[in-house]
Amino acid sequence: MTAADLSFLAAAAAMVGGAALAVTRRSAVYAALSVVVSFMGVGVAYFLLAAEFLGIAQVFIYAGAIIVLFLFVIMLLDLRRGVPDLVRGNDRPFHLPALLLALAVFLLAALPATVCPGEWPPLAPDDGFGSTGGLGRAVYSGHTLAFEVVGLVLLAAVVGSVAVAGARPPREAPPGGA
Amino acid sequence: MFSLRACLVVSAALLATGVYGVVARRNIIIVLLSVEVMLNGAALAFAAFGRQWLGAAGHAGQVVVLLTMAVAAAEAGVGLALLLAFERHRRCVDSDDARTLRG
Amino acid sequence: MTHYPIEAQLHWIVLAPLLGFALIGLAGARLGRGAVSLLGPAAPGVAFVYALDALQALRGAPEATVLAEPLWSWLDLGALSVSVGLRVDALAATLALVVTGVGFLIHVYSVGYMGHEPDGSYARYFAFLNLFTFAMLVLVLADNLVVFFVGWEGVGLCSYLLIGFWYRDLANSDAGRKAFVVNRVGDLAFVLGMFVAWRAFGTLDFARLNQEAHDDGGLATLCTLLFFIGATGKSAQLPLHVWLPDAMAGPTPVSALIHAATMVTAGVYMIGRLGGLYAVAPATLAVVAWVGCLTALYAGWVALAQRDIKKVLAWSTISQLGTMFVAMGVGAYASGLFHLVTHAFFKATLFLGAGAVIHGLAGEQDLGRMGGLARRMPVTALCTLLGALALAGVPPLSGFFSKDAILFAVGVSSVPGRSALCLLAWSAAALTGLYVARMMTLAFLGAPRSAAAAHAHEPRGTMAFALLVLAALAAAGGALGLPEAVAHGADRLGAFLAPGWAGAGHGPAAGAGGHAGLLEAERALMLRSGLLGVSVLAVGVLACTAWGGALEALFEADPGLAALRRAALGRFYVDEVYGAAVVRPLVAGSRLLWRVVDVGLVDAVVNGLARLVGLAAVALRPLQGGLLRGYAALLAAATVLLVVWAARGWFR
Amino acid sequence: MMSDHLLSLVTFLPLAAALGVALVERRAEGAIRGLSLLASVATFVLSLGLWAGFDPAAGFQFLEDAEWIAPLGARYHVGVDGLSLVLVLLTTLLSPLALAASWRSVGRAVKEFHVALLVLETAMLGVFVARDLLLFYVFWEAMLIPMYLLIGVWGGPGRFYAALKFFVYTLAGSVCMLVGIVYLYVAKGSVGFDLGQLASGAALGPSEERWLYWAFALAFMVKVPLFPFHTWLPDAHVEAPTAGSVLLAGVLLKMGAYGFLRLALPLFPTAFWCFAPLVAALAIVGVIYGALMALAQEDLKRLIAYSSVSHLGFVMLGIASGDPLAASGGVYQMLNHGVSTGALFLLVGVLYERRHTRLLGDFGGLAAGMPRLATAFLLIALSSIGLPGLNGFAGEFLVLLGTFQVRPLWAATAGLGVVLGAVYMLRCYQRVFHGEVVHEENRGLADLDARELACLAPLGLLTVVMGLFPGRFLAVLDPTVRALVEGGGP
Repeated sequence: MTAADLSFLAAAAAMVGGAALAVTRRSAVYAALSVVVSFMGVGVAYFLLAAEFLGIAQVFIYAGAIIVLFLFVIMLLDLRRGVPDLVRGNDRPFHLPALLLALAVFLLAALPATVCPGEWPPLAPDDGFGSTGGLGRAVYSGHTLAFEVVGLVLLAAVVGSVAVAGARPPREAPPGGA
Repeated sequence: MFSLRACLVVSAALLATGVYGVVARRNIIIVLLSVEVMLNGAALAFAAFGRQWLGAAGHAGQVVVLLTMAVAAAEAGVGLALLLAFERHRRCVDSDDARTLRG
Repeated sequence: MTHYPIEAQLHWIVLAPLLGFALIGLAGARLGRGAVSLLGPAAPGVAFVYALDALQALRGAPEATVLAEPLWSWLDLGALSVSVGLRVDALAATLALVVTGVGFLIHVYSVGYMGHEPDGSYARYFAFLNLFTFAMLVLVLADNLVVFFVGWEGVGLCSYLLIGFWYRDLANSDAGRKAFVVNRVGDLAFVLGMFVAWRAFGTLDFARLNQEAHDDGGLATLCTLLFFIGATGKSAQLPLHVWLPDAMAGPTPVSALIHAATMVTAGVYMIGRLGGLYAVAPATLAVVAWVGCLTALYAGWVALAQRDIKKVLAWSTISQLGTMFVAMGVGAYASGLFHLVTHAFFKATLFLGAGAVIHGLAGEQDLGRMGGLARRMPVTALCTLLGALALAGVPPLSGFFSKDAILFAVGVSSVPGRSALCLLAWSAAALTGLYVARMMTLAFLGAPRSAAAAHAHEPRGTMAFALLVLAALAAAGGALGLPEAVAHGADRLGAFLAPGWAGAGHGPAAGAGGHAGLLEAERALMLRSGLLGVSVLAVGVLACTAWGGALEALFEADPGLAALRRAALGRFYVDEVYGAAVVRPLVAGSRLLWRVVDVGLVDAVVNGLARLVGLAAVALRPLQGGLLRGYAALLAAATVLLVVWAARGWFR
Repeated sequence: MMSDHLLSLVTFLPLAAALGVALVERRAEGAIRGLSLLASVATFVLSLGLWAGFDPAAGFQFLEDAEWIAPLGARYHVGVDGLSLVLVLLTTLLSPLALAASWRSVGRAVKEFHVALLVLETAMLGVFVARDLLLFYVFWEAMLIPMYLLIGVWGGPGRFYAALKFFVYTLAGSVCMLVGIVYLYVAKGSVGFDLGQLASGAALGPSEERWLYWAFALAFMVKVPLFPFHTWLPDAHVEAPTAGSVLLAGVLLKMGAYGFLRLALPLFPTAFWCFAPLVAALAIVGVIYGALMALAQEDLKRLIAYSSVSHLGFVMLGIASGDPLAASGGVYQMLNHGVSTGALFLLVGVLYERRHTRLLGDFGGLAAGMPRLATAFLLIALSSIGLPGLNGFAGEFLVLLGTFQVRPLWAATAGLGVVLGAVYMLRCYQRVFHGEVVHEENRGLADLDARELACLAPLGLLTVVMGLFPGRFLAVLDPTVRALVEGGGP
């Protein structure tokens, strides 16, 4: 068991454990935090996959920004008490079909694994495959159009968010009541 | 032991967990988080393939991961905005409440 | 083929009554009573004149000539080509004369009899009577089976219209409907017979049918049998006779014309017209003879017990028609036709006499309430007596000669079961004497048994005239066909008609004039039947007068006899059997069938399908229950299935 | 020149008139009625022109062929032969009469009524003249909509159920036909929809031909209607307005039989003759069953509807028996039925206009007060039950004669229908006209007026003329029908 194997195992445990926890916690905050753990795991995996820039980006953007945004919203709406769903209540019937569905998805997605190679090809030490420079060159030479489009997507997302949940004067008596 | 096969298994696990979260949970926050998890599962698979094929193809894999992150961010943003609007209207975040559009 | 001038005028025989119908029918009410009274009888009169012309032309011409006037092509479809045309030969001329002659007299009689009808229905009556004359003449002068059938059903329609003339009373309308439907049953058999004929001989023309008649594989027998079933419907023979007694619901002149003299004899005429075809089907001839004989006997018995004067005459007609069919059955076509002619005369006289009686008694038809009319209506009594005696077969009147010819023909014929047939024919003749005597005594002798009978009045004017002329014809009619035995060459009618069937090789016609032995036998037979006629009459008169009381006591004492009389009065319950076996099940069955099959089965399936669609819709609704998670689950499941399907190649 | 577009003119004149009527002011009912009647009569006159220029021996005439849907190869290809011509004439004759008959009876939405009728006339004419399968199908479906409206909007109390049942029944049938058309189009190499081409194109496999035959036959059986598919007819007739009933019975029912002859027979000859005994058996059941049902009815229109089932049974027996004589008889019977049943419905319309009821029980003793109506009804009733000398007889005689040559027992059984016909029709006549006047309302009813007589006169005259001179009409349709039945001719 090489160092890589060990660290991969740890990362995998973090990823799957975090995700599993996130999905099963009653409280939204716990869920968000377990997701952060899961994303840290993913970041480590990127490092192992010779994608240092991605690893850093994962930790900074995903774990650091998006999930923090989630936490921010959870705090804003004071949703800590969560929704009485998983444990009791009427969604009991959906628990089993969801599990079955998840299992089916897992089996299906894991199928390709059975036919692909078991070890990595040797990594040439000097070409800086995963380094920021290599990735930068790839992004700006081959995929510039993709990035322009992503820029647009982000812009649209920002405008959309403001439009949907923009700063409106808070109404005294919300319609429909709590 | 650490190989493409392992990475794919893990990403499948992430994807499955995400699906479970989306289908089973009534809390919209958890649903959105599950979606994020599913996206990461996919991104991990791309990175693994990137590592496997190296060269220009490898970089392409990594570019996709980068893109996924951007799109995930945008999606999270809009999702949460909708969640805010929904919560302001319905004082709760239970997806079962939104039943007006039924047959 | 030499052409005679009359041939171009033949269509007038048929056209005159049609024009009469059209004119009176369309403008009758406006024309006024006088015009209608003139126009009505004029139509058969004109036809009579032209028919007489045709007769003269035929008598002058060589034997078996045929006057023909093709009119237009009905349809021409390659294999089947039918043309409408008129054809007058000896047989047709005779019938045409009877129809138009007797028809004219009855039209004249009707002017008086229907005098009290309001203008509208008075015109309607004469329109229908003219339409009937037209249809009957089309039947008589037709040159092929299709035109014949047009006349055949045409007279059926007119009998329907005239029986139900006083349609306000539903009973009359029912009687008319019954007549039409029973006739229709017979007509269906007739049409099927036409199909067999067309299939067997490839033609529907009378001339070619008679010439090419050959019995290949029983088709000729089948075809003639079907025609005969049609004839039983039209000429009221067993088993389709039930409509004639009810047909008495129509005005009496109608009964005289249609249900005694002309329409009902159409069946006999049909067999005469298809003589050649029937000759090659001896089996059918036997059936005809036997059915005729049984009908004669059955009708004789029923007539004996009837209380209504018109019903007695109706059953007597059925009986006499049976006798005519016996004659045709044994192959004696000429004597059958001779009896048809004489029957037309004396039966018409009897009916008109009865009409005069009913008219005199203001509608009273029950013999039980008549009596003693001889003193109050001497002229009517005399004429009716003449008719009655002719019917009973008392020499020297017409009935005697024609009935003898038939009895003699039966005696010498070669029909299976000849002796039994002879016996039954003689007993039928005897029965005739009995019921005639009963009717005459009940009506004319003894004391008047009701107020109406007490001051009955003699018919005047047109009714008396027609009655007298017909009575004279009934008396002198025999001269037409005196059998060979009486005087050589006396059977003018037989000689006139015989050539028509020359080729047919039928049985020894009365006029054929066998050798001395036959003549001797015929004279002896005539003596015997004359004596029988007179004696039976005497017995009948005595039974109703002197022995009346004893007879009644006998009936009371013996329940068997009483039941027999009730049965005879009730026509041996044939109507009830038909009612129960056919009519009621048909009506009830159709209602049930509608309820069960149409509404119950087919509609249920259709409406069931509609409800099914509704149910399916309700079942599918929860799929869109608004549950977000439900949609997500569906989405995921669908994606999984899709990917599995897409990668199916990979699994195998 | 005008004559080579005569057929299109005849077919689309009513449609043009419909557009014209649509533009007329809604309240100007007189103008609306006048214009539509004028157009309908003009169509009839033009169709007479068709008959005048028609040569019975020369197959299809007045042909017009133009591009329609190029990619599919569907063409606007119309033409008339003996069979189509007589049916076109029947349509153009009945339409004006139906229009004139509803002069007073239709009070509601007069404009829409006349537009629907005129569109219906064009659709009906289109069906009979179409030589292109797709064009045939378009007209076939187009005919449904106005008829549905006629029953649904201007019908009696239960009109919704009846209209819906009529629509769904016919549509279900014609959808099968559509599937058949598409399959056939593809099977014949997607070249085009021309009937001639399709009939003579590449041969179909035996089971293939059977299924296609059933796809088409189902649509036509519903339309005829043959026995199991007939329950829509009584409901549709009971609820339809007079004009609707006249056209429904007079023309629409003929499309089923016409479909069998024009489409099913030439396109799938072997399958047609293989299933002909079954069709004939259903026809005979229809004859007897229809007559029995008519005997059990209390509603006058339902009675006539069932009698139509019986008459159409004769038509189908003629066509399915396989004998050219019977087939010509069957087609002739189609015309007779159109004339006599059309007239019967006009008469019932007259009665309904006066008494607003159709139940036999409500009538009785009308003959005294209404002699002209009684005579007309009797004449038409006799023509309907096939009295020799009138038109019904010629048709039935030929059908039974022809069928007898092929299968005697069938003809004998079907013959019973003739007897039952007399039973139910005379019973109906007696219930309405004979007997004493029981209901007071029947006493002072007005007899037929000039307008009603004008509507009935042509039909009454036709029953006599077609009865005495069938040869003249048969000469037009026999060559075509004979060619169809003896195989070959499209």
